[in-house]
Amino acid sequence: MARIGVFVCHCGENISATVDVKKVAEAASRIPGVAHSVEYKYMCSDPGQQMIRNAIREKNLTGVVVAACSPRMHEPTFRRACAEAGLNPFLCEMANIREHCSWVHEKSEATTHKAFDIVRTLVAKVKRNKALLPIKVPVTKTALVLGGGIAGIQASLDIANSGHKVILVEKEPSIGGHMSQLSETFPTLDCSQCILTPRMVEVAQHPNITLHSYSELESMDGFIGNFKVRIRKKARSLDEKLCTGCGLCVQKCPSKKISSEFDAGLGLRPAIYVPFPQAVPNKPVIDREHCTYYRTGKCRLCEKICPTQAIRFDQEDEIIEADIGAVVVATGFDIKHGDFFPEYGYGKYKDVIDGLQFERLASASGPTLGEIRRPSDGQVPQTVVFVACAGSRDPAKGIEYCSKICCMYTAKHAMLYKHKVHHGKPFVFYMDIRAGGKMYEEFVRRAMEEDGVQYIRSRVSRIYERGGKLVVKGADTLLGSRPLEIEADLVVLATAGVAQAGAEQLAQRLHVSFDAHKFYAEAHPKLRPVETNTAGIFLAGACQAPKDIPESVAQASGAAAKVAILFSQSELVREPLIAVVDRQAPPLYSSCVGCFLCQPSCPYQAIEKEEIRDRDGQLIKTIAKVNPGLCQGCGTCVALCRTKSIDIQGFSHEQVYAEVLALLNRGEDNV
Amino acid sequence: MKTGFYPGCSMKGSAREYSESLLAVARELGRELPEVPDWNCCGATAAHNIDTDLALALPARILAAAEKDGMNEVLVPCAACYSRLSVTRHELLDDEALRNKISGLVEADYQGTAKVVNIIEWLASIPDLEAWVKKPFAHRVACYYGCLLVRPPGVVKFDRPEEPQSMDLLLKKMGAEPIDWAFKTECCGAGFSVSRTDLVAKLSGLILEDAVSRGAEAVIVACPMCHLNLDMRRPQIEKQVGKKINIPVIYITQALGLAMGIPARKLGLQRHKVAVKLSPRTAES
Amino acid sequence: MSDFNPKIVAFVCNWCTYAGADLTGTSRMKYSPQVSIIRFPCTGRIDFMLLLKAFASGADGIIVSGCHPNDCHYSSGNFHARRRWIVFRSLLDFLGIDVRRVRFSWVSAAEGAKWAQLVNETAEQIRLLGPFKRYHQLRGLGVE
Amino acid sequence: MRSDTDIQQDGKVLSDRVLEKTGVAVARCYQCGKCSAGCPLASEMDFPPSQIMHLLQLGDFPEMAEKALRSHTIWLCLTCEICYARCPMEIDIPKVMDALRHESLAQKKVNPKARGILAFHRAFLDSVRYTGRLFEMGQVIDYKLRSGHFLQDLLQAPWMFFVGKLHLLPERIRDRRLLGRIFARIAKTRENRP
Ligand SMILES: Cc1cc2nc3c(=O)[nH]c(=O)nc-3n(C[C@H](O)[C@H](O)[C@H](O)COP(=O)(O)OP(=O)(O)OC[C@H]3O[C@@H](n4cnc5c(N)ncnc54)[C@H](O)[C@@H]3O)c2cc1C
Ligand SMILES: Cc1cc2nc3c(=O)[nH]c(=O)nc-3n(C[C@H](O)[C@H](O)[C@H](O)COP(=O)(O)OP(=O)(O)OC[C@H]3O[C@@H](n4cnc5c(N)ncnc54)[C@H](O)[C@@H]3O)c2cc1C
Ligand code: SF4
Ligand code: SF4
Ligand code: SF4
Ligand code: SF4
Ligand code: SF4
Ligand code: SF4
Ligand code: SF4
Ligand code: SF4
Repeated sequence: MARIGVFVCHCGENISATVDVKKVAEAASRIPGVAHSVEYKYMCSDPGQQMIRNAIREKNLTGVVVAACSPRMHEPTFRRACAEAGLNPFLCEMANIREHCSWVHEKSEATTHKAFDIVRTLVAKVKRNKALLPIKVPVTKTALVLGGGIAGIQASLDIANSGHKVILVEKEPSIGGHMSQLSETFPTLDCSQCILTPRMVEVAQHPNITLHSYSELESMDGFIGNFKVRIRKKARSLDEKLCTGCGLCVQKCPSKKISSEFDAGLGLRPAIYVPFPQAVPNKPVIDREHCTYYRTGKCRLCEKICPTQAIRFDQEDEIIEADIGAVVVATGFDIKHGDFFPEYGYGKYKDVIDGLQFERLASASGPTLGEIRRPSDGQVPQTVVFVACAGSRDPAKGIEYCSKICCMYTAKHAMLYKHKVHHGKPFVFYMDIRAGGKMYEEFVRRAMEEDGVQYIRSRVSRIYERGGKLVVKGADTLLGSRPLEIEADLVVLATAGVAQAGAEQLAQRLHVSFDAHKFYAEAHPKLRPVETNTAGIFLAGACQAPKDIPESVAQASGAAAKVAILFSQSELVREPLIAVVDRQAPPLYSSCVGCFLCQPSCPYQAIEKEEIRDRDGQLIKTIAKVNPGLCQGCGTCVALCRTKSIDIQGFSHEQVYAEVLALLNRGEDNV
Repeated sequence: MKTGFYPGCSMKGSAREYSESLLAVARELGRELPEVPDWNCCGATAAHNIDTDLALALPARILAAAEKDGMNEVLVPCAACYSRLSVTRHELLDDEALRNKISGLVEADYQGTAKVVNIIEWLASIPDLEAWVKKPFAHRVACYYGCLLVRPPGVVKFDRPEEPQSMDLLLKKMGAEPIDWAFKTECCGAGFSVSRTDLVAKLSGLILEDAVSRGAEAVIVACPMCHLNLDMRRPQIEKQVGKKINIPVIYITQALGLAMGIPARKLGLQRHKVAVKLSPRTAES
Repeated sequence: MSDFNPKIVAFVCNWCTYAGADLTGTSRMKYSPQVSIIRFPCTGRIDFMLLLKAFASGADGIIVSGCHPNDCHYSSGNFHARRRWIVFRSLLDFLGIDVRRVRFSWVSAAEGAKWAQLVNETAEQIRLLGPFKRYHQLRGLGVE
Repeated sequence: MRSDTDIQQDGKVLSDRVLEKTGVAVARCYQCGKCSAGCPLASEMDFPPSQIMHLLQLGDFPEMAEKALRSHTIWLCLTCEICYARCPMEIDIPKVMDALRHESLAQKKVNPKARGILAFHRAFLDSVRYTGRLFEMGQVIDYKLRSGHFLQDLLQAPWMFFVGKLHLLPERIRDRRLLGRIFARIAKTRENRP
């Protein structure tokens, strides 16, 4: 038999001015199962709390209803008070008769009546509350960072410096990401390599960081604090421990005409190569697709030349397993390449290039050693047209969004060009200039005012080649939209920033969600921008949306802080207000029929399959199971289940049905 | 499969040679091309400039007539007519109420069963076209698609609207060498041939100049309007650009006919304003 | 019908509408006392059989309200609720319950005034519709 | 034919009527100018296509819509579909141009410079109406009579005639009556429009 205590608060005059609290307390005492009912001026004050503690002990209460303010205000207070008196805190509920009653209605019979209705409803609920224990899960204090761009580097260093282990997985032979390809960076024009390289080296040397380059995540299971991962370390075809990085093999490799990924296709590299001189790790890798030996069975020149006998032609991919407590996804982005812009001749004319290619042209370590020379004939272009929003903000090409970084890097490119080719004429075709950031607008103004970059407000309609020049057809929308043509020597398209090619597959492996453009989805667009919907997995950098370096770094540090917070505990304690699937004695075992309608509805992928077997290991049935590490307690699955086999603690079917009945003055709890 | 033929007005008049060459080629290929019975004008630019219902009704009557005659598809060699007919079919298939309304207007029960195909689609559907080529049309050609063969993108879907390739592929099969040029799909001035000849001369001039500057020996067209503007308006064009332009403008069916060894006269080459003088190997036969 | 005091049950989510209704209170905006709130973690939790149950138990009107689309605390619970609501409308129709007796709305934690307005409008609407008298029939349908 | 005041009274601005008739929402246009940049006739137009879109967007300024209806542009547009094929927002400008032409005609706001073009269209349609097909010789003559430009094209005619391209007598279709009925029905619905 329930023994419920009801404590009605005056809140000074806040409640008692419009609600007849005495009458409410008195009526409550007559609700079946209520063993104690009192009113008091300030329930949350020390004496008020003491009253509750005493009553629990003296009257042996099995549940408490505090009729006072909003639970959003004082639920923790009163639950703590109950716990102190030995009552399970989840057996305490608050009836909100202030925000939802005394403050919003005039003093009247009806208001008092409503206050009582609310009390009765919560009494009906609390009678069906169950003692719940907080959920505890252990935490493995090792973080997995996926992607070694600037975001992944920053996150790894921050986590490692907070004293935790980090496994950094990078799919390319070197870390560095896109930032390593950039020449100089807005808004300060400092050299990208110069600020990036020290951090790359720090990663390599940090005792807490294990770097797996040329590796990819193979699979992941488990939940927050307790993930199990398998990492595929692709065969570099050499023994990294023996290799000293002397580079002799790279120099001697006869197969030298391979388009360099790092130089965005503008330079060449051999079959055994280090992507760029500052690479970390600075060890080569054999590109088996292009290596003469793998193709024809002859060569092995590198093997002969290597002073340490490090080459291993028969090396196989290796699978590394690890226990992980948290994951930071920092796999970055890409820009749109290829044939998607036939009207601009992108992919057709050699001198219509993209932003990354321009970075390589402008980079002192690039294929032209920093001289701006056009790819077709190596001439220094006298007129360069930069086209902003190329493919971004373009629903017809399937990309509605603004890529955010290109206004800035286009201004940067035009500036760099002007700095290198003083007599050159840079033009920028733009739609709007988006330069929101510290010193960003000033940067763009500088391009216009000091470097004389001519900005023309229009989208380009067509680019075609005529007599060695590229004819760019635009209009000036600020001058009556009359068409105008520019004969350019080089055209740079600021093509849209897009998700990494393998983004979707990785998301599926990690069970994180992504948006229509395959950028990873944050848990809340404003208040949880570094978390995913899957507990324990965090986001950093341009894998979430196109971002510049400062933003990527800030988010990476944010994600690292989230990981450090998680790792500051050895056990995770979570509110047990989560879903559970009905389990019962044989022969039924569970009322769940295994339809798994609930499974896709869960925003957190918390619903798993569980096989029920008898003693002989015979499969009896497969039912749903909620992973308590992942469930956030939204209850969406509960509403979906037709057999009512999945229920949510704290908001169970029984509780809410009882509330409805009590509120409407029906059912057993009524006076 | 019954393929009907919709010549449209210009193929009976100013573009007679297009029709002559098409029929000559079809005969040689052993394909029958019965005309859509009692066809009418599609209304061209004029109709949709003046009234939407009229612009749908005229093509709908043609398509309904083809359908009634049991034609599964209608070959519409004129790109302008092709555009009107395919837009009409597209819109009427999309909207039942509109279809019923227009059916009522033209006193027929239009269903949309007959497909509308253009000359490129039709030629591309002929298996082993190469096998028919007796005298390869070995010239550098500029394939001119014009506006309406590949646009609007929502309606016409057989090739992409920018940098299309389908006509180039056909010309390659005929032994020609299609050049890479910039004005494949730029507009020649279309229906303004009579009312704004000045504009036509300007736009067509740009097209011809680009083709010539890239070394094309002939411009290949698939539309009587393009031909009218690029060939018959040559005096005006020359006046506009201030120089003589000799490049001939040839219908794709004429090029094919020549490659198949059909005599030039049967292909109507003598009717052009700009004399078709190609290297003797092919042009003389 | 002037002395008719409708009974309206509001099913709201904890994160947006419950907090919005709290704000109505802290801002001391007044509204009709015929509405009482039942708190849920998310509109996604709201099983629409519960709404029928409420009608069968004597409710005259119902409000369902949660976070605005895309603002759901659990990211997509409210989309499930919205989808279910569309199905539920036709069920209401089928059962002969005037759909105007149910208000489906979004009220954020900042929309205290909107909450007051929503309650007043619903109360007014239900007053116009009169008491819901067919709950006995609903019970017969096995909603209980 | 309704008057200008009627048009404002029915509460719908021009862009709403365009939306209703064509399904094209000019509000989507974000004024990038790509259409004007590629339009073969933009330099001849009083308002290049992107500006026509903007005139329509300013719904609360009826004098702007008026400018669109009185523009030379709408009659210069060739329906070449270049703008539509390239518009990032996939706005079917040629369809809008059609709707504007129809409205301009109905409200008798045709730009004086477009008389020649319009005369040509009318002559064309008359030929279709009475013969079912385009009778080029007849059409050219008719157009010359309507537009008053006599010389330029007739000079070309003898050659076309000579090479067998022009017929002196019109080709006619059999069911000319049906065409008559179609034209008549359409004329009627046009008059009946509010
Ligand atoms: C042309 C251009 C110019 C720019 N100029 C500037 C500038 O001047 N200033 C500025 O602030 N920003 C600039 N940016 C933006 C800058 O490049 C990005 O902000 C930055 O690179 C984002 O870093 P990131 O680490 O998030 O992603 P990335 O740099 O893309 O790094 C991602 C890393 O993850 C790796 N990876 C991907 N998938 C996997 C996987 N499945 N497993 C393991 N590893 C994976 C990749 O190989 C890569 O190393 C520019 C961008 C471009 C395109
Ligand atoms: C009109 C307007 C509309 C906006 N709309 C949006 C929107 O729709 N979406 C969006 O994402 N963002 C919006 N923003 C931006 C948003 O307000 C800011 O991003 C956010 O408030 C920044 O938070 P903050 O904590 O950094 O600073 P603040 O909100 O300014 O908080 C700073 C706090 O520090 C206190 N403080 C100041 N000095 C001291 C001191 N010396 N000692 C102690 N305390 C101090 C202040 O009293 C204040 O409480 C809007 C901003 C404006 C102005
Ligand atoms: S418990 Fe809430 S209602 Fe009571 S005095 Fe404290 S704040 Fe006021
Ligand atoms: S030669 Fe040997 S040691 Fe030197 S870089 Fe190559 S593999 Fe490494
Ligand atoms: S074996 Fe391959 S990688 Fe080695 S030198 Fe020869 S081609 Fe280069
Ligand atoms: S950042 Fe600038 S250039 Fe890039 S998509 Fe946005 S508006 Fe266009
Ligand atoms: S819990 Fe319910 S919805 Fe989920 S599988 Fe079991 S029966 Fe189906
Ligand atoms: S309560 Fe929500 S988070 Fe938990 S299992 Fe159900 S749907 Fe998933
Ligand atoms: S191209 Fe499209 S969006 Fe751009 S101005 Fe023209 S109509 Fe507007
Ligand atoms: S359809 Fe009309 S507006 Fe569009 S590009 Fe062609 S001529 Fe210009």
